[in-house]
Amino acid sequence: LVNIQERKAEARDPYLKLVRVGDDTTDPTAWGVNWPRQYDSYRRTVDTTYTRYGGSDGTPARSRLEADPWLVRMFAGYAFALDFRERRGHAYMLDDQRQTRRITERPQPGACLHCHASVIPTYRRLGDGDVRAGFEALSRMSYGDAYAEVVETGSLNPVPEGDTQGFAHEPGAHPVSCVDCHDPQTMAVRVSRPGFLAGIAALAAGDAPVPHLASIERWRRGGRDAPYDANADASRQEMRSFVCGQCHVEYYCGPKTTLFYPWSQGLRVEQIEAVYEETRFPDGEPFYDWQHGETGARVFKAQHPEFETWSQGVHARAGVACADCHMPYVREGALKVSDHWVRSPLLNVARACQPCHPVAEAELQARVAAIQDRTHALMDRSAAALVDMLDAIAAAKAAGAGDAALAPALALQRKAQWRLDFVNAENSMGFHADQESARILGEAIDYARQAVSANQTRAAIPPASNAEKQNAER
Amino acid sequence: LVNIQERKAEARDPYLKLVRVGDDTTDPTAWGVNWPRQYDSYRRTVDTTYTRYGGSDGTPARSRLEADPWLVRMFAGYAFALDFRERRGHAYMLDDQRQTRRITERPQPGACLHCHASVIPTYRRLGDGDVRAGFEALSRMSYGDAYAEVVETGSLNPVPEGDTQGFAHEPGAHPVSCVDCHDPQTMAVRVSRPGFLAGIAALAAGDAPVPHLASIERWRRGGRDAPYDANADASRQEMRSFVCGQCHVEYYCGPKTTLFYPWSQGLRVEQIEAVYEETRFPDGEPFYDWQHGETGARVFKAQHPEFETWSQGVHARAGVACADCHMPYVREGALKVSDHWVRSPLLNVARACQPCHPVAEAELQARVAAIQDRTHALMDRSAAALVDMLDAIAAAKAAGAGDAALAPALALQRKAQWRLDFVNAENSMGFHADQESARILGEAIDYARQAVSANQTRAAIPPASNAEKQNAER
Amino acid sequence: MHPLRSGSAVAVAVLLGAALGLGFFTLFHAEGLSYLSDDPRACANCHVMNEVFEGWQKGPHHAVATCNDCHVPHDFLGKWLSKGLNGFHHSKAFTLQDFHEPIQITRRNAEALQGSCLHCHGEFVHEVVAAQRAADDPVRCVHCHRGVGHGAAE
Ligand code: HEC
Ligand code: HEC
Ligand code: HEC
Ligand code: HEC
Ligand code: HEC
Ligand code: HEC
Ligand code: HEC
Ligand code: HEC
Ligand code: HEC
Ligand code: HEC
Ligand code: HEC
Ligand code: HEC
Ligand code: HEC
Ligand code: HEC
Ligand SMILES: [Ca+2]
Ligand SMILES: [Ca+2]
Repeated sequence: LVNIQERKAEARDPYLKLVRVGDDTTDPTAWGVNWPRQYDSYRRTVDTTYTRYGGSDGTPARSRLEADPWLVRMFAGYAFALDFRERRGHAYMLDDQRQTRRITERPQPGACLHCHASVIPTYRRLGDGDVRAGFEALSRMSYGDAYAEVVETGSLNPVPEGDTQGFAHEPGAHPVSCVDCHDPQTMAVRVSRPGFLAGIAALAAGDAPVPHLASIERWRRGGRDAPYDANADASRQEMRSFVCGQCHVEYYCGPKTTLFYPWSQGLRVEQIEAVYEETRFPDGEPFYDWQHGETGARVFKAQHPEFETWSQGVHARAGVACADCHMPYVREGALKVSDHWVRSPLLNVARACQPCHPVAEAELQARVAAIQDRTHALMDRSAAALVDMLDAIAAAKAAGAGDAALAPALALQRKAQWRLDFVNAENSMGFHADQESARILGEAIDYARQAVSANQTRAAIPPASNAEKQNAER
Repeated sequence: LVNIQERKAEARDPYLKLVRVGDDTTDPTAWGVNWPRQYDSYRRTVDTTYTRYGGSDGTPARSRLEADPWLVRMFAGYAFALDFRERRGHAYMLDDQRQTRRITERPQPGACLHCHASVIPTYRRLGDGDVRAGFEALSRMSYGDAYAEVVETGSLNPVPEGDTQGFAHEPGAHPVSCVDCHDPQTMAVRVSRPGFLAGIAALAAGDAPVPHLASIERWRRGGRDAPYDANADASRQEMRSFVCGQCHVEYYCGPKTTLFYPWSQGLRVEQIEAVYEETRFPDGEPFYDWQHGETGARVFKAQHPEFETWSQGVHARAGVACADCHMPYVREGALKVSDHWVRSPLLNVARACQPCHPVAEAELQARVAAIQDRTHALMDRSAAALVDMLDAIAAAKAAGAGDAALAPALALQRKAQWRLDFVNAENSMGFHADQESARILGEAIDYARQAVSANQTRAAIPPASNAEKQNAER
Repeated sequence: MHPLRSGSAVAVAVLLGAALGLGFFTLFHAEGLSYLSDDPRACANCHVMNEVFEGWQKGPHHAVATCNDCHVPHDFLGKWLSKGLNGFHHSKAFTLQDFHEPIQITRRNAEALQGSCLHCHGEFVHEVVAAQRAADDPVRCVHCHRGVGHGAAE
């Protein structure tokens, strides 16, 4: 009985604030005092979980280079060939970044922190109140200097009750925190990342159809006067994806120009490619990420295009948001709250899927497995084609083919790698857009194998190619 | 107002039979007296309809060879290179078969009638009551002789009121008719085609998982004593797909062995391929459909694998039957009757889709278009790879490569063509199983382009391949 | 929120009158007058309502909510205005047989429905609803709880 009364009391004012939190409060423990339920689940992102293709496991996380050795060849000459791991929970994002050999053994820009720390107050401080200016300033710094600035911001905003409660981050610098997704007054979700705000405005300003983002279509009909502003124009349901789209996106964040999200022509793999093909660095040089270590091709790197891939799937079209699946509602006593233990929905099918799909859990798992296994098989097939391609180009080089002679093959390599990496770097193993992922891999195979038979390489291929060996095994 | 009273009366006895119909009554007009609503919609399959990739249009139907000239190269040396058209409504199935140049200019077996005429009474008559025996006898006859037998059966079972009412078939021989799908006593759906009954029993007897066909999984657990009998074992919902699976399937129906459905190892493209690879004709020769006119490869022909493709899609897993989409219920006054105007569901989205998907019609059309356009683009890409392959092999032959030297390339051609044709011959442009169709096309591209660079062909490829030209255009 | 709700009662009367005048015999004969009652069987008088009725009988809300608990606003004026408008709409549709099938809920009735969910579950979902960014931009309950009233669309 007391129980029931307690619960009724709980239910009345969920937003009774015990501690003042503001736009500079990056420490989640302060928010946790006000919203203990969300905080408790948020903290569980330290937990180890496991699914067939997802989950987060091990310290440090499992190496993807060891799982798929062809990645080492694809990334030849790039920092990703040193170290590339499974993602883990949000709690680890800052540690995992600081520990990767991509950071410890290669110089990296401060821009890296854009998505791995609760960084907006630092931008604001460095920009004297202008977040965008501070973002540009911090991005240009070295990673080490930028990190020190973030720690400094933390020390300027101490939180009395703040402690790390088992959270694996240095005091002062925090992984993604409440303030990154919430307005501290109303707790409404909001987006704060300058990269996202600029990227989504550029997407809106373009013409690419985005039937899954009604607010952009509406803004376009409205005359396009003021730039599209996600925080003002998007619906609540859209914001439930945009907060994730702040980070789970393809980006450029190298040393040569400011971090940007390449969406001005649309969100599909070839629309992003077109943007890169047209982009020039400030010094006038055509855009590329790195020069391939084996072939010398100038190639692009794809990173976690979850938002872009989701955009091509039927769930996005049906208005299903990232948070619907990755932060489903959970009953906590007399209240229903969003599960802030952001993780694989396959660990939580009852809440993540079954409200919409009243089907047995085993059947839902099987449907996902069918999609993921198909994607995985096609990815292996693309990888074999990629390896054949690299072998063929190497053989042609060894046989004396020069840059000009190899140019067609290298152009094909660039297209092939971009597509294969786009699906490989995406983290749902095809689930977010199953047919689209298969289509992209089909194109990757096409370009890789065209490179094998391209004029200048074909004469020099060694007798038994990998594909032939692989086919023989099947 | 009278309206309402009529409707109340209607609801009471839908099956008042005015005319006796039996297992030999192939003439639909007789059934039409008893079930005028179904008959009226059945007759509408003569109508012309139009959708982006489907519908039925023109007399004779549009040529697919003209729409996609690469088909002529793929079918080189086979009757399909003469004439291959868009399907039309059920009313035309017998005429279209009799008129195709595949029949008029090439000898064909009586087995062709298995799926184009209401043929079971003829089987029964020729087999002296044994349908299977009669099926084998008729299958061995020439098409002309077999057709005459069907007409003969019709004249032995005259229906007084029978007339063709604008139906474009000869008296006596009928396209698919009521008796092919219904038990005349109860009107329950049933399957009658010997090819299907044997094929589905072989599928059940094998081990391939069929999660979408619960009755087979149940039969397997039951000890497998008596062979699986679709009419006895399947659920009503399964029967709503099986009646279509009688004909909308991959088959062999050539002169060398009896018509069969190749399902003993499962319904997926590579499982069917494995069956063909293992099959021998009665004379001991390995199974194949024809020898390719340009390359000499022994290749397989895929025909309308709608049932097999549907089986790989999420609708089948969710228990959605062919009839749910292609014969949705329509309200006729107080009654709900199945729409026997079997056609593209895109002409009828409100009844075919909206009962399950409460979404605006335009949005549903757009979702289908997204799937079909992706499939179509990938099919064009596979076709370009196929043409490159044929060119490369031709060049190698011209340069003097012999059969042994070409063997690896020809083996790859066989795999590539089989896959591309499987999606091409399927009639939903990928909708029935979108990711699976894309996966199959990805494999087709892989094998075709491997054939281009296979050892024995690669030296001889002409300077600018089609793919390079095509890429330049993009 | 609902301009119609604060609208003039005269309009209601006119509409109701028109409904009765136009479709009196229809309503009577089809037992449509029972529409004004709260008995779910009144709804099931129309065969086009049969499926939802059967679904409701099997559904989790069977014991706790009838059709009108969900489909009619819970304030007095809203309730009777809604019944009037829906009654008119219903008899017109039934007489003319010109409605879209499958039947689609109107926007106004969908908003009323959302209000009904909150009427019963408001406390439970308070925290979730409170994070709202704007009043006209709610968490739509049926986005997830698709089949809550009368079974999922499968
Ligand atoms: C309809 C449900 C659904 C939606 C919507 C959805 N996802 Fe997912 N997501 C999944 C599933 C299922 C997986 C596969 C998990 C696995 O393999 O364990 C996944 C995987 C992931 C992963 C990898 C998880 C892991 O455990 O490694 C990330 C990251 C991710 N999604 C982010 C997003 C983002 C960002 C969005 C929105 C732009 C989004 N998802 C939208 C269902 C969804
Ligand atoms: C500020 C950037 C940022 C935001 C915002 C963000 N993520 Fe992440 N997310 C990351 C990073 C970085 C990682 C990888 C952490 C690691 O590997 O150490 C990650 C990991 C994940 C994982 C893998 C978890 C696991 O257990 O393996 C999932 C799932 C995920 N995010 C989903 C989401 C969803 C859904 C949202 C929005 C509700 C979201 N993320 C918002 C940066 C972000
Ligand atoms: C646009 C947002 C964004 C930027 C910028 C970004 N990351 Fe990440 N990072 C993520 C997300 C999201 C994940 C989790 C998904 C995944 O692992 O693919 C992640 C995962 C990681 C991981 C764990 C998995 C792995 O790749 O080994 C490391 C390490 C990492 N990032 C390092 C970096 C470094 C170094 C930089 C700068 C060069 C950087 N990140 C810039 C968003 C970003
Ligand atoms: C990666 C993004 C992200 C982070 C970080 C995050 N939240 Fe949330 N939060 C969300 C989303 C998305 C919702 C759902 C909002 C909606 O439906 O409008 C939400 C909802 C909430 C709500 C509203 C009630 C509910 O449960 O739906 C509260 C309160 C809340 N979060 C508190 C917190 C606190 C406290 C923290 C830090 C410990 C935090 N959040 C961190 C994304 C985030
Ligand atoms: C908020 C509602 C919602 C949630 C949550 C949701 N889905 Fe869906 N799902 C849909 C809708 C809507 C469709 C599109 C088909 C339709 O209209 O029914 C769909 C389609 C699918 C499909 C078929 C499409 C395809 O890609 O093959 C699968 C499989 C699926 N969902 C699995 C899942 C799984 C697994 C989860 C949880 C991780 C999930 N869904 C969560 C609403 C949802
Ligand atoms: C979920 C709905 C659905 C199911 C179930 C379904 N189909 Fe289809 N079918 C479609 C759609 C949509 C198309 C594309 C029509 C178009 O392009 O006009 C199609 C196309 C076809 C076509 C070509 C139609 C034309 O107009 O050319 C045939 C034949 C066909 N299906 C047969 C079948 C058979 C046989 C089954 C069962 C084994 C089946 N379908 C199951 C929706 C379905
Ligand atoms: C006895 C064999 C047979 C059966 C049984 C059969 N079909 Fe067909 N179907 C055909 C043939 C043959 C054609 C092509 C006719 C032509 O092109 O003249 C066809 C054409 C079609 C078309 C194309 C119609 C158009 O307008 O273009 C659709 C759709 C279709 N069938 C669906 C089905 C469905 C669904 C079922 C089961 C309810 C079914 N069929 C049962 C043999 C059959
Ligand atoms: C296993 C059932 C089956 C058998 C056996 C069969 N057909 Fe068909 N046929 C169909 C179906 C189903 C369609 C409609 C789908 C399509 O057009 O792909 C069709 C369509 C056709 C069409 C119209 C489209 C086209 O291909 O031009 C012709 C002509 C045709 N068949 C001729 C034949 C001939 C000749 C034979 C014997 C060699 C034959 N059929 C054997 C089922 C069958
Ligand atoms: C290609 C297969 C096919 C043919 C040919 C066919 N039907 Fe049907 N019929 C069906 C299917 C499938 C159903 C739905 C059965 C169920 O739901 O169990 C059906 C249902 C019926 C029903 C039950 C009531 C209803 O409408 O659902 C009647 C009566 C009927 N058909 C009469 C006829 C008549 C008369 C003809 C010939 C003019 C005919 N059928 C031709 C497939 C066929
Ligand atoms: C009898 C119910 C039913 C009918 C009829 C039906 N669907 Fe579905 N549809 C489903 C189910 C169930 C799913 C799987 C996802 C889920 O569980 O919601 C689905 C999934 C889908 C998807 C996502 C899967 C994919 O392949 O991308 C699309 C698109 C779709 N349906 C379109 C259609 C169209 C168009 C029609 C009509 C031609 C149709 N459906 C008819 C029940 C149905
Ligand atoms: C006179 C026969 C009849 C009765 C009695 C009836 N309905 Fe209906 N109902 C219909 C028809 C016809 C439609 C379709 C109207 C349209 O779409 O225009 C409909 C549509 C609806 C709709 C969706 C359209 C909308 O206006 O939002 C709802 C909700 C509904 N009815 C609820 C009810 C409830 C609740 C009851 C009992 C209190 C009821 N109905 C009694 C015939 C009836
Ligand atoms: C008249 C009051 C009332 C209304 C109106 C109402 N509910 Fe309920 N609902 C209840 C009660 C009481 C229960 C508990 C029933 C039980 O446990 O058997 C319940 C149970 C539920 C459940 C859990 C059972 C299930 O279906 O999974 C959900 C979810 C739910 N309601 C959602 C909704 C939504 C969404 C709406 C609006 C469309 C709604 N309710 C309208 C009273 C109501
Ligand atoms: C994004 C999906 C989503 C939306 C939107 C949503 N719910 Fe829920 N709801 C859930 C999930 C998931 C659960 C199960 C929570 C659990 O079991 O811990 C749930 C549980 C419930 C329950 C309790 C069921 C039980 O088992 O006791 C009720 C009542 C309920 N919701 C009502 C509502 C109402 C009212 C709204 C609109 C304000 C709403 N829901 C909106 C996903 C949703
Ligand atoms: C617990 C709440 C609840 C109850 C009780 C309820 N409904 Fe509904 N009703 C809904 C929901 C939810 C929808 C779907 C709304 C949407 O799609 O936006 C709906 C939609 C409808 C529709 C429109 C068609 C459709 O299926 O979307 C009709 C008609 C309808 N209801 C009639 C009835 C009748 C008659 C009863 C009583 C037998 C009833 N409802 C009881 C919640 C309820
Ligand atoms: Ca990139
Ligand atoms: Ca065949």
